Amino acid sequence: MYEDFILDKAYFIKVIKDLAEMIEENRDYLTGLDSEIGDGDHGTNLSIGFREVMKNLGQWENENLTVIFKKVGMALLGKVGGASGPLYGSMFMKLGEPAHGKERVNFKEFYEMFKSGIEAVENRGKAVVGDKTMVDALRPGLNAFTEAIESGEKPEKAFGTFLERAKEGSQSTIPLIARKGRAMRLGERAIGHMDPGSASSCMILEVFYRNLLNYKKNY
Amino acid sequence: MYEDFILDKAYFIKVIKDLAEMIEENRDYLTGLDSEIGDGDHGTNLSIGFREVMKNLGQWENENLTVIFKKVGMALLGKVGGASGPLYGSMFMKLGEPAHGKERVNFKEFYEMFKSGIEAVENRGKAVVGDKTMVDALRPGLNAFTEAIESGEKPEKAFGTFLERAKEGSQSTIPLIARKGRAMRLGERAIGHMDPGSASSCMILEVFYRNLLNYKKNY
Amino acid sequence: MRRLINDPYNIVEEMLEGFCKAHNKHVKLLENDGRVVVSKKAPVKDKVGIIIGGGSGHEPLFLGYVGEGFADAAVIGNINTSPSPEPCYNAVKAVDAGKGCLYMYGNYAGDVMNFDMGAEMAAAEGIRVETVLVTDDVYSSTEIKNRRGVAGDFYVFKVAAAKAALGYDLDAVKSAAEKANANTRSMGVAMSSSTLPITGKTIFELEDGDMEVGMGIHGEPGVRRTKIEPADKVVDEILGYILPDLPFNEGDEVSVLVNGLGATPLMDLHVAYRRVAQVLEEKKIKIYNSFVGNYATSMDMAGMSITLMKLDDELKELLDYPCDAPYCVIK
Amino acid sequence: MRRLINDPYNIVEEMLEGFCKAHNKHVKLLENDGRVVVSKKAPVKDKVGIIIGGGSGHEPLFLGYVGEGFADAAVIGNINTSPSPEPCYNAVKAVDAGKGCLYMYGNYAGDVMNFDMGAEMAAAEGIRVETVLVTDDVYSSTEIKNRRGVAGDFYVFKVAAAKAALGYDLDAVKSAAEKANANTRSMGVAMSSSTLPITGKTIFELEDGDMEVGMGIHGEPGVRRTKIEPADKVVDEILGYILPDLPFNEGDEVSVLVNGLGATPLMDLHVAYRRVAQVLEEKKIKIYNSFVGNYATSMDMAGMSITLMKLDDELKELLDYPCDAPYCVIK
Ligand SMILES: Nc1ncnc2c1ncn2[C@@H]1O[C@H](COP(=O)(O)OP(=O)(O)O)[C@@H](O)[C@H]1O
Ligand SMILES: Nc1ncnc2c1ncn2[C@@H]1O[C@H](COP(=O)(O)OP(=O)(O)O)[C@@H](O)[C@H]1O
Ligand SMILES: [Mg+2]
Ligand SMILES: [Mg+2]
Ligand SMILES: [Mg+2]
Ligand SMILES: [Mg+2]
Repeated sequence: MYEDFILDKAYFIKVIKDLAEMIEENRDYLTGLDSEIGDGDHGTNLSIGFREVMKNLGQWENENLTVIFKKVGMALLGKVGGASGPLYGSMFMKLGEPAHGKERVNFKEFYEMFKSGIEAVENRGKAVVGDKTMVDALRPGLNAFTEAIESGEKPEKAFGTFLERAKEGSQSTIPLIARKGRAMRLGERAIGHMDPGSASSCMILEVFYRNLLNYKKNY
Repeated sequence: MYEDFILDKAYFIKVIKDLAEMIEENRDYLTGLDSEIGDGDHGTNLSIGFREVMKNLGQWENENLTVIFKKVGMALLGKVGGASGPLYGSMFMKLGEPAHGKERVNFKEFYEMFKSGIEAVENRGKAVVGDKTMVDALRPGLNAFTEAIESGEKPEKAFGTFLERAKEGSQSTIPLIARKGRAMRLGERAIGHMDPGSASSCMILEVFYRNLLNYKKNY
Repeated sequence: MRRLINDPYNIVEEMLEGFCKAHNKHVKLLENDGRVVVSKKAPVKDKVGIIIGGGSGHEPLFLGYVGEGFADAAVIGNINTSPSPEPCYNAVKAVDAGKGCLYMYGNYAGDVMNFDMGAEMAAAEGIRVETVLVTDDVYSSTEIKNRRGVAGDFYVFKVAAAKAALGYDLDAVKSAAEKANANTRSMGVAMSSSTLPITGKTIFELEDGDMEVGMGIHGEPGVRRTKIEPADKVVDEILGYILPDLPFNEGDEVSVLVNGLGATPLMDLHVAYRRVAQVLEEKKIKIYNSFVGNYATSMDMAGMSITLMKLDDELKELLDYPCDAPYCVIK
Repeated sequence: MRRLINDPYNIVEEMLEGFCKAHNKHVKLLENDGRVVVSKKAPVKDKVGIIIGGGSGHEPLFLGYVGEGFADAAVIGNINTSPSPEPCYNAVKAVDAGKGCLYMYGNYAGDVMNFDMGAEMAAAEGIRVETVLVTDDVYSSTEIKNRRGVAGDFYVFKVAAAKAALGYDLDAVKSAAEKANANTRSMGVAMSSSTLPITGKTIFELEDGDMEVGMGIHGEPGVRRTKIEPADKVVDEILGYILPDLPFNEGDEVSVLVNGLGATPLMDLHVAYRRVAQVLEEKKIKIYNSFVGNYATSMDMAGMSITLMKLDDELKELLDYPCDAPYCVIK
């Protein structure tokens, strides 16, 4: 089943464009979350990064998926800075590796992409679940995705589980004290606030998901 | 009549104390007027000056009127600065001269005191009526006082005229363009605002007047 | 009020105490007058005494420019208010080295009255004191002699102080100051008022998001009040007043001062400076050197002014002359 | 928003363009990287390269301290955001003179990630890059290694840069920086937030009339929020945290930095300095020298921080070592 479910370059290009749009729409919301327990720039940071991506995307469209995501990641890494720059930069750079230089991937490879990207975030930031970071959304989400794949769930359903568990993970950051990132120095005062990186992670996954649901219809 | 109307040191000391109190009460009002067309400090300036006067008045009370007013004027001159420091400083320094080293004055001498003080303001600032300064209150007021004295008005009535005409003069600054002081550079934009120095001048005269009316009763 | 103060009636004295302690290698308070900041080197033998001053609240203006190669003394008034005559006179007594003294300050009626009285007191003792009023603010009047002094103070003081440091006599020092003033033009924009410690309120109202081009550093009204415009547009408008006023022409060489009024970040000042440099380049006016920062402020006022001084060889030499003051070190 | 800007997405580039034009005697922008400000003298033969950096919005920190006798390069991030790895690496390539380089910056997670990646890239080419994190903010953590860096940056950078200028090797320069950091303690108070150009809003809300003691320069929460208290009381509270922390003891000699966060007038900083000097005098801690002004800001934030560095002969010599940077000239 997974081998027959093919996602082509158009899907990924659309996702990247939608990511840029989504970030603009949520810029002030994410920045607002980061004002509570960080330095009030998470949305701004991502906006700066994705504007750079959009400036260059046209030139990358002829490349294969591995190269495209590497370029996206490098743009984020190069333009964003801060914590989310290297983290999302690494994530997107590694996202394309399982595509092995191809222009389309099957769903199994699609799953491998997220595995590869999320592991890169963990390697870069050294955060674990419970530290009140984006890892609190990404790791449980990915674990659920893995299980769903292993038990042979339908693609849309499997990714839906991924997103749902990521959202739960993001919600679960609210009562936590932070052990990584700027919020770390807040101690008890971080309690009651959602981690902004976990929120943006869910929004990013949601863009992939929305396009997945629309995929059959459009192509 | 004027020779028999004697104002003693107690009157003047009381006036000085009331002046200090009046300035505190009107500090923010005068500063507000000065915000419109100046630099928003006229009340503050006078407050700084009269606080210095009050700090030292106890030590001066054994002196004669000439010395007391000289000290008041010097305190204003020394502590206020700006435009109103030299102007009111000069006025008070000269106010006591017609007392010729005495501890009490008759009403004629009292009149001479204001003549001497107001001329000092004019000499120092070189403003004439219509320039939109304190002179617009003081000069017409003094002229009316002079006429009242010459036509033999009762003391209280004569001073009442002084004050009334000064107030009219102060009102008359409202439609004017300024030709002296900070407001000078405002051109048309000074129109519609009362000159703060003319306002404080009236308030100062009013304190003398109020104590004059109460004078018979108290002493 | 977002200020860090104690009793507002003591603020000037407390500032001066702190200032003279913090910068005790450069300056001290005059023993007999708490409103006179003098250079530790003053009086300097055979040198004309350089005395600057005015109301406080414009720091580092005046007192920050007292030191070797710069002013010998600063006379400090209350906030936004000229000092009184006595300290003006005491400053002369403290720094005169027999060659007379030069008073320099911004052209405000109150300052003129008080400093003139100080000069009269000095004259009565046979000390010659001359005065140069700074009149750089182009928008404040069409007649140059009626214009007020703003950040151009910095250039006029610097030039005259260097001339004095080189040993010239009072007439020469005075004409250097006059020359600097004649070649200096400024104009500013305010985006907020400043807070007066005694009232705890701003001098005037300026709504968040509004600006006033041409406003003076005491909040004197300017050209017009409008929504804050892009930095480049504001710079262009200001230069539109400054450049034709002198005028500054193609081929001229200038020093540029982009001055912050207190609450405007260095970031914004450099954004504005960038545009100044672009415009001058277009007009083929050469920038000799530049100063960007808080040189003449209005406490916590948000805003900026631009000052240009047209240079010749003499002004360049005097501007570059080394000095060592708490807020201006030139090697 | 009371800021003077153009397109907020270009603000850092525009600032850098203006900065490098205004201070073109001292610095230039790296040709192949618009986020690296390098000294015109760099690379300096036989000298360890001194590289500082971090998010922008703290000017004159970092770029104002690039120049002879001070840093060789500053790497500039977006506002309040660490620079990315590439310019960190490019800075090394630009200033390394064969003796290796020292990265110095405030201890923030984002900066550590990005600078470390830069160092790895340099290491891959055989260039040794060491790092010293500044951790002076006493209230930010009980554990020193977790503390963030604030105005103490200035001291640590200055000391290490002087050590490098004296020709010492990377190990010696690094230990001088570590020694400066180990002897430096800071704490601040904020009375307003700063305005982020892109959102046009303040980072956080702080009501007019309120203050927060212990707040970080990015608005990180502090000890408590309260009505603004008298300056002396605020200073006493801050010193109450700083002095016992090192601790600073009777007989110690210190350098004092009273730093403005951007919108606090020099007047208020000197009022505060006065109290610092009084307290240190009471405690018989000797002040060797002092700095009062905007050294590490948060754009238009109102507030102040106090930094003390305990000195020995070596630190004194390094602190006094001459430098010539746009925002720090020491003769
Ligand atoms: N070590 C880390 N590992 C994973 N995520 C992290 C780590 N440190 C910070 N983050 C994430 O980064 C987010 C903040 O990103 P952003 O505001 O863009 O950067 P900065 O903190 O430098 O301002 C946090 O909400 C958190 O989710
Ligand atoms: N040349 C002058 N002659 C008379 N009065 C003057 C003159 N210049 C200014 N004033 C008066 O001084 C007042 C302002 O005083 P104040 O605000 O205390 O001083 P400053 O203008 O220095 O701030 C004006 O309202 C005006 O009445
Ligand atoms: Mg952030
Ligand atoms: Mg006034
Ligand atoms: Mg005034
Ligand atoms: Mg950040």
